[in-house]
Amino acid sequence: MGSMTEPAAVKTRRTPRPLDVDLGGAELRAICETMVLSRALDERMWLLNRQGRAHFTISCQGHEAAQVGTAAALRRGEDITLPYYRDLGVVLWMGMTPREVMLSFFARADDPNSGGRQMPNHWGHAGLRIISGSSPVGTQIPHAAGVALAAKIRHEPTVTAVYFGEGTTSEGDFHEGLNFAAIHRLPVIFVCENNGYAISVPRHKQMATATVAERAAAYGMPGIAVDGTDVLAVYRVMRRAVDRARSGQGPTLIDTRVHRFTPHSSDDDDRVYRPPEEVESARQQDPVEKFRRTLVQHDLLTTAQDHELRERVAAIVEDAVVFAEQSPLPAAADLTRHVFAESGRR
Amino acid sequence: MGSMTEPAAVKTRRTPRPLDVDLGGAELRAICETMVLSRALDERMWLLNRQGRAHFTISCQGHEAAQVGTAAALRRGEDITLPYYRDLGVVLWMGMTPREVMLSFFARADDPNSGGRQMPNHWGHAGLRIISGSSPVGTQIPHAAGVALAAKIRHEPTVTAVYFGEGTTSEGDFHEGLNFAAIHRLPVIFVCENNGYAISVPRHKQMATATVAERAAAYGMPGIAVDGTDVLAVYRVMRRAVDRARSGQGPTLIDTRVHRFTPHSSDDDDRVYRPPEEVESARQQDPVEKFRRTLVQHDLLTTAQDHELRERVAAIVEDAVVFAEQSPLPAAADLTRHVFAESGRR
Amino acid sequence: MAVKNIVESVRDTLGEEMARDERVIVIGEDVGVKGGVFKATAGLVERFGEERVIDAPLAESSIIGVAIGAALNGLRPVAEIQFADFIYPAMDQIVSEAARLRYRSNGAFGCPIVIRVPFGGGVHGALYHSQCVEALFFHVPGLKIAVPSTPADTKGLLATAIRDEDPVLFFEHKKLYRRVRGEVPDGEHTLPFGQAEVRRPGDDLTIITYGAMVHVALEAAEQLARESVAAEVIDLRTLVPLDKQTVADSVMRTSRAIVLYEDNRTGGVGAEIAAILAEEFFEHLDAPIVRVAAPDVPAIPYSTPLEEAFLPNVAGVVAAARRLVAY
Amino acid sequence: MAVKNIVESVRDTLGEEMARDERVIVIGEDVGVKGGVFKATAGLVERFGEERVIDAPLAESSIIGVAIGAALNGLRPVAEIQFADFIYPAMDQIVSEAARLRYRSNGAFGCPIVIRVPFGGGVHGALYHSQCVEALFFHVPGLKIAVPSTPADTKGLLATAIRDEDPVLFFEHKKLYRRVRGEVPDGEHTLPFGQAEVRRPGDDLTIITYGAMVHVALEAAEQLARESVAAEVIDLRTLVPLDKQTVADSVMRTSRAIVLYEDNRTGGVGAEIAAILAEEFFEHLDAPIVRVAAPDVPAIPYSTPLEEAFLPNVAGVVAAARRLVAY
Ligand SMILES: Cc1ncc(C[n+]2csc(CCOP(=O)(O)OP(=O)(O)O)c2C)c(N)n1
Ligand SMILES: Cc1ncc(C[n+]2csc(CCOP(=O)(O)OP(=O)(O)O)c2C)c(N)n1
Ligand SMILES: [Mg+2]
Ligand SMILES: [Mg+2]
Repeated sequence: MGSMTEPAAVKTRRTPRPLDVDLGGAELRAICETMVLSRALDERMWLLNRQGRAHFTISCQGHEAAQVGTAAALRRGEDITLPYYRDLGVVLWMGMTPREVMLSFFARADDPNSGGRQMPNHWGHAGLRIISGSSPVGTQIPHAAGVALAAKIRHEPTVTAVYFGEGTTSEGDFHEGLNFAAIHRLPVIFVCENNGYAISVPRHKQMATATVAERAAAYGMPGIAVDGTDVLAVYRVMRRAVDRARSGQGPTLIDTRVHRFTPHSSDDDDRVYRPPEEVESARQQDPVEKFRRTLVQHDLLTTAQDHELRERVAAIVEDAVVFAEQSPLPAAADLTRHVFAESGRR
Repeated sequence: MGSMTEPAAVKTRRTPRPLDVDLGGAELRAICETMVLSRALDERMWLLNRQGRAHFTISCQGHEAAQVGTAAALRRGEDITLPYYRDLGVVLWMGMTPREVMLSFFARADDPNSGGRQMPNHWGHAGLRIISGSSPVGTQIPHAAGVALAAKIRHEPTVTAVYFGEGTTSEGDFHEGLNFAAIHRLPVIFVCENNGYAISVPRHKQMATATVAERAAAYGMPGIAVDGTDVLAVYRVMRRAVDRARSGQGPTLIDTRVHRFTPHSSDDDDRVYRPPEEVESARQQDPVEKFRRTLVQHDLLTTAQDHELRERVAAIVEDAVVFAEQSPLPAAADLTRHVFAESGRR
Repeated sequence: MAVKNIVESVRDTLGEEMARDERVIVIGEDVGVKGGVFKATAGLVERFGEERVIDAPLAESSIIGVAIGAALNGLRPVAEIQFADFIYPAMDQIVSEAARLRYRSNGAFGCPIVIRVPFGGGVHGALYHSQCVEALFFHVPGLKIAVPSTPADTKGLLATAIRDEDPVLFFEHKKLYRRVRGEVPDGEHTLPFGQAEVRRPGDDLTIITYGAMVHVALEAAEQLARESVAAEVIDLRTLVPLDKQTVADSVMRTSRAIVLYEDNRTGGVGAEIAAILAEEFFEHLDAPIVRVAAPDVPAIPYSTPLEEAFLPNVAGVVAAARRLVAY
Repeated sequence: MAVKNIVESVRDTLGEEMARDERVIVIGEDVGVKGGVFKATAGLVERFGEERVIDAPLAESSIIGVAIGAALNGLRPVAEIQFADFIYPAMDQIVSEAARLRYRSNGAFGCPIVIRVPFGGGVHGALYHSQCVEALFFHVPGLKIAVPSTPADTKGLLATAIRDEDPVLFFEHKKLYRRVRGEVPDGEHTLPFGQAEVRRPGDDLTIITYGAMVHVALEAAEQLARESVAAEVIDLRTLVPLDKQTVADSVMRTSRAIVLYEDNRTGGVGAEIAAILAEEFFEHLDAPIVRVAAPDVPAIPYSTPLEEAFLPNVAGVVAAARRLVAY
């Protein structure tokens, strides 16, 4: 059930009842499956990295509810997302295939994200309206305002959702992007996946407020804090923000409280800066398990369906890994391509 | 009398009675004289520019109460200021002489601000603890946090005050500077001279909030809006912020509502973007006249004193202009000096 | 053909391109009712409305970041940085984002934005209203750079820039804005990028330059002609792409080269041109490659004697040319 | 003397300088209990406390801006930019502020900060964890730049940087961090800025380089020696100030020069070195000045074949040297 923190400057909402959402059983199961798939792919990438089969990985583990819960309130093929490196759940929901994810992971030529040019999890898929992202954090936030500005100018109903961590809210680009979007009442949702750490730096060294939601006050924009381990609570908050955006009422900042179950990335060792118990206790709120249990409790996921789902996911992951690892690497000669448009009209 | 706007997220204060301040008659007259002097010097610079005797000027006119009212709550020789280009009133109060101001205006070799290297009104005076400022707006805000950090680390009682316009609060450096200061509870006051325009861009195209004070909520810092045409209202608010800072309670954002009586600078023509009546009606709240009247009303400035003050100011301005204009220009050979320390220890 | 100055040429070209393609928008500080601090966007908001001519908040990173986002969603933004000196807050958006979007997405995304940048000294603008910043972007692959020196080129290059599929930095020299007048073709007029122009032919030495220095070079060439030295003056017009061919053709004929630029000497665009000549055309050179540029001081001071001492001038070019022909 | 790698040398030098001068503080992302993502600040917070070793918010402009402010009020901040690729948000603070403070105040204020910048490729860091960014700062007067290539130089140059009165960018090559080991003098050890080091003497040609490419050059020289070509390898060590004398002495002897740098070719630091040679030492040159550098693509791709194709390597240097001696 969604518990929402309500800081002073932030909109008040009554706590909704469980499953109080406009989603049917099939949709709920699809959400669940995407969350399970995200986790499974992520765990596999971690394993492959530890086996030395790939240089790098960075996880969504613990963030799945925030990711899939927000994405599920968007329209595929119409709405535009600007995910950050943790957003495996977002891109899967928006339509990226596990094979495509693994092509990126193994840096293969056919990776639709970057043709193996970027590190894994640097998403971008023109066909799915997932805007290409970079490593410098926060740069995508003004982009999202610009994307939404273009939609507004053309009177298109597109909603734009942009994602980032709480550490990233310290960057100037966060401020400038939200300020611009608020002034122009743009149809854009700012989704913060607030896991309490920026690599090793804890939240209290990142901001003097208790929540990221409070930062919205500076822009005269609603700021909603929500339990990011509760996918339906997240969905409800996002649903309302999307409706607001689509109906011309402007942007919303959503602060999803999540836990990062892994070290920052495969290059990090988090034992030096946080006690293992912290992660252990966070795992009690595992968003994936929690949602599966909720569906089972409400008879929306039968044992058979659950079993089938897990089998399907396992097979998908296996297929993706095999497919991608066998897929060709980029040719060295491609190094100098795509610096500029290859057949740009003048 | 100080009227204060009180936006939602901002500290509540009762409206104080006139002259409800810890200042004696001599101090009040000194404040008044600095305001009158600021105005007189500024008007003269404008005139000299129009006569073609200097390339550029940029005004404090309309901002004097906000400037002198805040500076008057600081300790000369101990506290550190980072003024911006309008802050003639601040630097005069902190001890810069009118001759020094005019040396800067005429870009003379002996200008203590920059030896004639910077445009006029780009303040900096090591002896007076006025930190050198540049033209790119907002860069001084993180500097102020750093200055205050150093004071805190060394356990010095120094308070730092940094100044900027409301347009500047849109820059990333505003956000980053306030965020840093708030996290470390630094002894620094952020003073916004909110004149409703950034050159031609009106406030509602700069921010979606009614006040700059509301931006403080993002940093868990008090944000106080005050009538910036009322020097004593400003002083009271600043006094409290300074006490807070000096006693280790951290930073404050002060939003002083002021009017810009002139075009943005001598290069601007404001008739294309605002009606002349707007300035006319703002002049009804002329902070300099208002304060002079208040002092006269309360018998703190006699007619004789008033007359004497005006004569003194006129003479000072005259002296400064003559002195500076006759003062030598920099030598061309100095062009390549001071790129690096000339006798830096290694 | 009408006679215009450069700022009028910018303004009219923006108007024509906005009329031609409704995807073109203008965004920047004071570009609306004020018409820009140099009046380069005057009249546009009245003609095209506030949706397409946007007075941005005072925040350069978001001006470029928003422009990039709008380009990613189908628009053709022309962003204005009020003075070149204020481009640094947008550095990350320009270098990490605009310049790398196409490359990092393996060609899937592009970033068709133009960044108009009034730049250059000699206008009493002091340290922060006088800078040349082109060298920083010249070094960054993925950005195109145009630097017109005449009203006609301004139109031709700006139209090309706006229609280009990739990010273009468009440098407009403030000192030339109102000082240089010339005929500007009516109607459709584009100039291909990467074609330098020989502004004055000559066989004794080649002066390679761009921007306001083109006019300094021409004056120097005039003076040298009176001393019977025939200097060829090449106006690069675009720095990226760079027209090596025109430079090479000239230097192979003259065997002597001066590279003239207003920017700080060390690491400026002229260093690359000298390096190319020293590497690829070494055998054609009869003398050292001389660079005439500004000294390595942080920026142009305000006070007149210092401002004048900073800027490369006709006398400096003439002196260098004399040394070179005597070598 | 202890044998250390470069990251250990950085860490120990920071510790020594902090012990020596209590004005020295360290500020950056993750520099505290994590000890930095490369462990270059490991142990410092335990030794000197949270007031002097500051885990900054994720905001580079304020990391540098706060460091500048602290320097203006008497401290000696050593700021860390986690990866060179993330320096751009701080560009305005570095260029407009740190570099210009002394000049703009006519010497009244100084800005004694060090900005430590792990940089460089070959570490599977892809487009945004591999960049060389030194050229951008090399062009900006008012900044000093050090690029050590050995553990001993790391100590000597870092100590000098911290004690310098002006801003210093201190570039640490990530690929060398743990790969290069060597003796590091105990106790007081500073190296003056502006003194290049001849890493290997030779009379046939000069390879001028810095950073990780020093090691590529040495390997190439080794290979060339087997072909009886004696290549001299010059490690610049600091780019600003630049030791022209050592370069000139060598080139006047060898008459042939290769400038080797890892950065994108166009407008890189090597362009300036070539331009200086072509202008000031032209008469001593017997052959073109060859630059071996990375191609002009936005940054190093992740996928191994692309990463390898990007980086200048031993074979490339050897091939260039062969062409040069045959010229
Ligand atoms: C501009 C920039 N500075 C530094 C980094 C290095 N870095 C990568 S992720 C990260 C922490 C991000 O924290 P947060 O925004 O909270 O996201 P999280 O990883 O916790 O989801 C840092 C410092 C970067 N990528 N970009
Ligand atoms: C980074 C930067 N961008 C643009 C400018 C040009 N500029 C100078 S003052 C100004 C407006 C400042 O407005 P505000 O902060 O409200 O201060 P005011 O002048 O109104 O007191 C602008 C855009 C600048 N100086 N610096
Ligand atoms: Mg985080
Ligand atoms: Mg203003």
